[in-house]
Amino acid sequence: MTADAVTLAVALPLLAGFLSPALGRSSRTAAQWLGWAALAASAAVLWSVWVRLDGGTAAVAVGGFRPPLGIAFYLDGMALLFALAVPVVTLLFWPRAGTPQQFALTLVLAAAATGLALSGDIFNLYVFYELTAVASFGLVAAHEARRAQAAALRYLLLSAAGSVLLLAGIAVVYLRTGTLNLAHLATLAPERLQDPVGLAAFALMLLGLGVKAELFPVNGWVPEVYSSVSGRLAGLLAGLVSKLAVLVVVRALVLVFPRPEAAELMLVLGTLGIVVGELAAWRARDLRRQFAFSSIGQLGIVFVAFSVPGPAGIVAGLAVALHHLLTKPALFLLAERWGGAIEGLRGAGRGQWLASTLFILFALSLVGVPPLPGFWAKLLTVMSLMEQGTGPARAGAVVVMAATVVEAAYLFRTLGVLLARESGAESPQPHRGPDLATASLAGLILVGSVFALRPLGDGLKALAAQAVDVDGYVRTVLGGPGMAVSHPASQAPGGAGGGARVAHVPPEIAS
Amino acid sequence: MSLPPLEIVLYAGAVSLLIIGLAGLVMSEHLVRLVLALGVAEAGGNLLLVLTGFRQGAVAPILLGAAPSGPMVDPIPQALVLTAIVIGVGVQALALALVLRVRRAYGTVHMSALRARLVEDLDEAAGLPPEGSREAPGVERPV
Amino acid sequence: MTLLDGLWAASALTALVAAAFGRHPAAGSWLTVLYGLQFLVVAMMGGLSEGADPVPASVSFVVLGYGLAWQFSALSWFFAVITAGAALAAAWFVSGAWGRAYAARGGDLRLLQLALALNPLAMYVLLASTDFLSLFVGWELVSWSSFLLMLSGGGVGVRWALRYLVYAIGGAMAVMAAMAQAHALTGSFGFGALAAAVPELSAASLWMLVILLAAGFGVKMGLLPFHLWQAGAYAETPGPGAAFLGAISSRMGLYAMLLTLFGGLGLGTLQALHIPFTPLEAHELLAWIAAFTMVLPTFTALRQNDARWLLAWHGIGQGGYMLLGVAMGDALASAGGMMHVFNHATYQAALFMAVTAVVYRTGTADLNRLGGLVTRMPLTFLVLLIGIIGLAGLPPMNGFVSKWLIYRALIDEGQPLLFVAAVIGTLGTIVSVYKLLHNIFLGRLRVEHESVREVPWSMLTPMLALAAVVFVTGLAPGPVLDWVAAVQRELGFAVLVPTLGGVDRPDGGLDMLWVVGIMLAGFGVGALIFLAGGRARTVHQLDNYAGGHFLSAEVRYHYSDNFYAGLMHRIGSWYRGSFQWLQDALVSATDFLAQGAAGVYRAVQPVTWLLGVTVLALWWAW
Amino acid sequence: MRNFTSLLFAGGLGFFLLVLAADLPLGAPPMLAGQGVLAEGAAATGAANLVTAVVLAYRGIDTLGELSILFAAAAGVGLVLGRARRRPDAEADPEGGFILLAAADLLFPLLVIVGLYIVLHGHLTPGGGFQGGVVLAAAFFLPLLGRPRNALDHAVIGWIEGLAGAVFVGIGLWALAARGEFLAPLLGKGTLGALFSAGTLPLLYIAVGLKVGAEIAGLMSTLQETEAAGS
Repeated sequence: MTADAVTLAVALPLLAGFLSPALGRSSRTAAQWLGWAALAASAAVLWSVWVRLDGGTAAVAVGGFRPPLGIAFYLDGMALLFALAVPVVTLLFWPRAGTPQQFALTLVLAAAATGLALSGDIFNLYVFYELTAVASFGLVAAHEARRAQAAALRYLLLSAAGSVLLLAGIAVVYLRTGTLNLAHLATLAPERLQDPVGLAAFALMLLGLGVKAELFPVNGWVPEVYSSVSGRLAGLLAGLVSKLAVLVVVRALVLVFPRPEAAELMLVLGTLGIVVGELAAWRARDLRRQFAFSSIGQLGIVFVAFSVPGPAGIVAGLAVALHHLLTKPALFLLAERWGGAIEGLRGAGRGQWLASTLFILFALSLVGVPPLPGFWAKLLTVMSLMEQGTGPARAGAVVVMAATVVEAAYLFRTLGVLLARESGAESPQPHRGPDLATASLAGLILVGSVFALRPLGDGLKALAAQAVDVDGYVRTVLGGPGMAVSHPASQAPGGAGGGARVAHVPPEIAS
Repeated sequence: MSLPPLEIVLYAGAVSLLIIGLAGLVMSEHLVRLVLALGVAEAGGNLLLVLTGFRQGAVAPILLGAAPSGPMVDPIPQALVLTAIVIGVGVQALALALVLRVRRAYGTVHMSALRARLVEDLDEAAGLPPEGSREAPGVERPV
Repeated sequence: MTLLDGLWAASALTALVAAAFGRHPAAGSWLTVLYGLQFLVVAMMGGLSEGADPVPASVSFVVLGYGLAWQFSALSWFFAVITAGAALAAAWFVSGAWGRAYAARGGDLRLLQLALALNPLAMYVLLASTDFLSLFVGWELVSWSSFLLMLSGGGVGVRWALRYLVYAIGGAMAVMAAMAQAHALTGSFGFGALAAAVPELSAASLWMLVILLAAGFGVKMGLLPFHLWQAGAYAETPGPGAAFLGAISSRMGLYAMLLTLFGGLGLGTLQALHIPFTPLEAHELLAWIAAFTMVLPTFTALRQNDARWLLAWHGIGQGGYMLLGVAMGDALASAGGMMHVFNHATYQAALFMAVTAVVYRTGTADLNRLGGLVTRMPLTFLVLLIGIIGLAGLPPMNGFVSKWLIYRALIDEGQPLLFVAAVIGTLGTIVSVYKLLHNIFLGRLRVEHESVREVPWSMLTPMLALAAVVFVTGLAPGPVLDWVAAVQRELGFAVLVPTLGGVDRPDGGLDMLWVVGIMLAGFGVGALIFLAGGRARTVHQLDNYAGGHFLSAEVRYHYSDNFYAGLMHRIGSWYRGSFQWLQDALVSATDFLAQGAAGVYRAVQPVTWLLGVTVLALWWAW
Repeated sequence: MRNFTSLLFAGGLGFFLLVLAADLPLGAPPMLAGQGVLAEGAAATGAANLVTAVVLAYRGIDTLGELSILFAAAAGVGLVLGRARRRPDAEADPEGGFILLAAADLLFPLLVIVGLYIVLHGHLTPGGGFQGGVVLAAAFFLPLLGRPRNALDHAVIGWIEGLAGAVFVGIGLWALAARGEFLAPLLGKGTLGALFSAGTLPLLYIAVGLKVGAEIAGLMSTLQETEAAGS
């Protein structure tokens, strides 16, 4: 199976999604199995490509049109890691009780998220971004309660406004450079985007993408949506979709806008997001909104970490993002179990020891208790910020640490209520089911990763070294070392040529 | 006094549409107006996008028999804008459907009222007394 | 497998047994044996205090390119032997009647046993730290295990435990900041690299490190103004847990300070670090913070009406003596400060156990509801008496030796103000521990306590053993001072060479053997006079006074009520709620900000934020 | 106050975007990728309409994404309004007048033919699957305006959109199997400008046309039915 097959990871869920509603009219079960099969196949394809690449990078010219004319998918460790996370997490958070339309939307969401991870073309990224947006509007609105529809409408308006800005940013970039391919942009950026106009374009794109990535202050939809929908959907949106939007921002930052000002903008907004998110979570009076605000804070930490230039920032950001990807969806599943006003949960955690233990485990890891992974992620973030040593970076580090105190205060206050000896008026009936199994799986992975810290750390470093290797990206996508592609027309052969070039970059393990 | 060059006029027009749309999104109360404002803003964005391929005195990028009679405009933004328009249509259709549904569920088409009702709904779903109330949590609110 | 591995294994085994069988009544004895095993392993490492090579752990990790390794040195061993002893005593206390009664009253005995077993384990990990990273890992483990111990009793304790948690995480974050800063400055987590880099560092970065480390570890020590969590958190922990925590837990802060500030940055650095516009240096700043920590909490203890709270407040104040001694830094003072760690652990554990024994029999620790128990619980009275003499720093108990060293050094160093502060602190201690003794054991026996009996031997044995240690190490402080000398050598302090009875110095030493001998002789004479003299006679109940306070018919009949009312009337207003305002201000500021944060999206529509921040970003892009 | 702030922000954004124009090469774009397409597009794809070459060949996966967005929007509308469809007792809109009915009948065949024409000539002239698809949708929707009581069969629409989408993906997969590249152009390129040219591009456009037509028609009829149901 060549690297070209990676397009299957996008195409198969789409195919299944297209057929799902029609098929679902006759057999809902068939539609469900079709979706599972497509996601499993997508995961298998990505896995086999990962194994084949073996730490190298590759570019796939979709349709065989050589970039920068055609659209290229870029495969490196970071892209494949997140792409692989998509079908796996989607399978875990599959809307079991849903209709065939919901299956279709979930599949489309998965395909689009995979595309976000892989694509190397800014307009193609925009299309996939919009596709995730529309699919998630539909999924949110599919929820029974009327509050879900109101939340979806407000989410849609905000997100669409952000998309207009994103589009304007893309237009500015295209006007300046005449290309949409990220690798080509990376070669042109030093001369064409190193000015206020480039910065403005980045700002527009950041805010546009920030809506999905829960960037402050364009995340007003987060508490409304997450507390309106089921824990599974909230987990999917908070865990997966937000990370992929962040990934796109990071790609743009590394390849196209490597100016310190751009990173600083991200740092400032991320820092404010931490402050607002964690403080609001402190005041939140119900579990769902507490987790929603906490998610805003966590994504703020992700942005702050990614704003540090160089591999250190990428390692820290990836660690925080992956940790959040693991814990927050599981917490939303637990919140689904208890739900409701925190004060009403007095003693609700007693007698549900597995769920309570998981809650404690996730809370400890979020707060950052060694040796749990959350501690290492936080340590990496703080260290990379301090290493950077600028004023805003230090302030960011201080805020990250102060937020930890606030987070510990509210998470354990909630735990104190859950495990209180005296029980509340009526303790909510726990519903058993696969939700707890999924959360347990996340807990097991979390604990298991404690024993694999060394390989994980080395792996992250390798990924980060690859991700910041702009030259490698350009070489892989456009071919030829340092080729100045100013007039691609003169050398582009017929569209039939090209195909995938697999450039085996030796895995760079930083010492 | 001569007119400014065409591309500047077009650019100004695109930006104006964008701004009018966004201002409408911020300032409007009526949900349908919000959707319309979104449409206007998207039109501005699309115009901006298609303008990126505009060349002075060039013709459409269609090869009709003979050799092209002059420089052609960039075909890529035209393709992009086609995509963007369709995306806009999809989003607006969904928005209108949501407006219809929300109007039926809440009986209001005003954004601020909707937001207040939504927050009440969220509190109620969580079993919380309304914000600022001194009541004990979980108590049934008088309707 | 090294002895350190053995210690960890024994401690982990204890925790596993506690987790598995903690609820079973018979498990208490087995656990006590296991704690004894831990103590034995620590004792086998005794060579560390005689200059033996450090004992490494055979496990080590490399995580994210940072090495994690552990080893025991003289410093670790000194704190570990205290930890192991305190844990053994506490476990012994739990093992018998007390544990059964605790479980019978609905307490979660398994949780308590588990928490009690995890605490020493975490401390052994912490004490084996070799660099900032392993220190931080151990530090967090200690914080969270003591959190668990505080929680284990439920009830009011949970609220205090949560408050402790917030303080502890705040402290840990300060440590993390210092650690990241040190790494940014030197490129490594090692203390050696930091010490080597000191000459090149600017005063500003040094100050930042000093303040972050002192504040971070000071939270655990209960230094002013971070002390507000400690009294409640320790006092509301179940009795033996409180004994263990009060004995050693907060001293981990001193250990970490010794390791980082005094061992890492170096005492010389602190002495050279000048505070602008003042005649003070950094170590004097620490000494003054320590002085305030001695005085204010001690006088707060005076106001307590709950025996456990009174002791817990004293624990904070005594921590001030330790830091004061170490911060002064000469041979006498640092030896006194470090020896006080040991001494405090012995008498504080004994005192908490004695109070817990009283609570076990009477059901209350309220000083206004007790009295006259000396006839009913004479051995407990003896333990408490020995304990408070130690706590007050009077001969012939060990507390006197360490405090004498500190006083002596303050005079030698020409610090009269600090000396006065130390004396005031001691005065407050004496006054308040008398209240403790008096209100529980002296005066009239209350009717409801007529049938109270002495506590069983399972509880008495550890108490009496600790009391014996308090006396013996007071009589012959030489061995403990030897251990301290090894620590001084390791950390680069001037070394105090002790004799068996104390210190021998040309300008006047201390020989406790003589002191105790003379005192006992004096007691003997006094006893002869007492026995030869008249009998006690009965007087009218108003023909009496206590605490400088004559009784009259108007005042309450039972005069242990509102003890020291007159004194408190005079001085109480000076320190009422000291630094409570700081905590309140922080909490309400956070609350206020949080209200704003929660309202961020309520004030305007989210789209407005989008538009506004876009404009700002574009403006900024220019 | 709120409006003032909003206007200020909007004005500020406009100001900055206009200032941006000074630094943008308006009217003379760099066209790095665009030149390439102009130079080789016709040869590589066989499409005379270079925009079509970009839409279906160079950026075929964009178009797939775009179709998916329409599909997702239609599915979303179906989910949102699905439960709120016409109540059996709801008053339907009255039937249209003579002019509307006659025009609908008259226009239906015309619209279908025009729509098909636009779809089929997408690779030659301006137009294509999207434009033609909308015209086709209008052809089917117009009679509904006249006769609100009739309804489109949503099952049929569902199958059409599902299968059309599957055909698009299927052609892409066929290319993957045959050429190793997803959505690569297949079949002979033919002569530039002929109806049967440009390989699989017209087939893709037919799929797009059907899918867009089905989706827009489905969307509009869902909205219309809901509106008919009243609130």
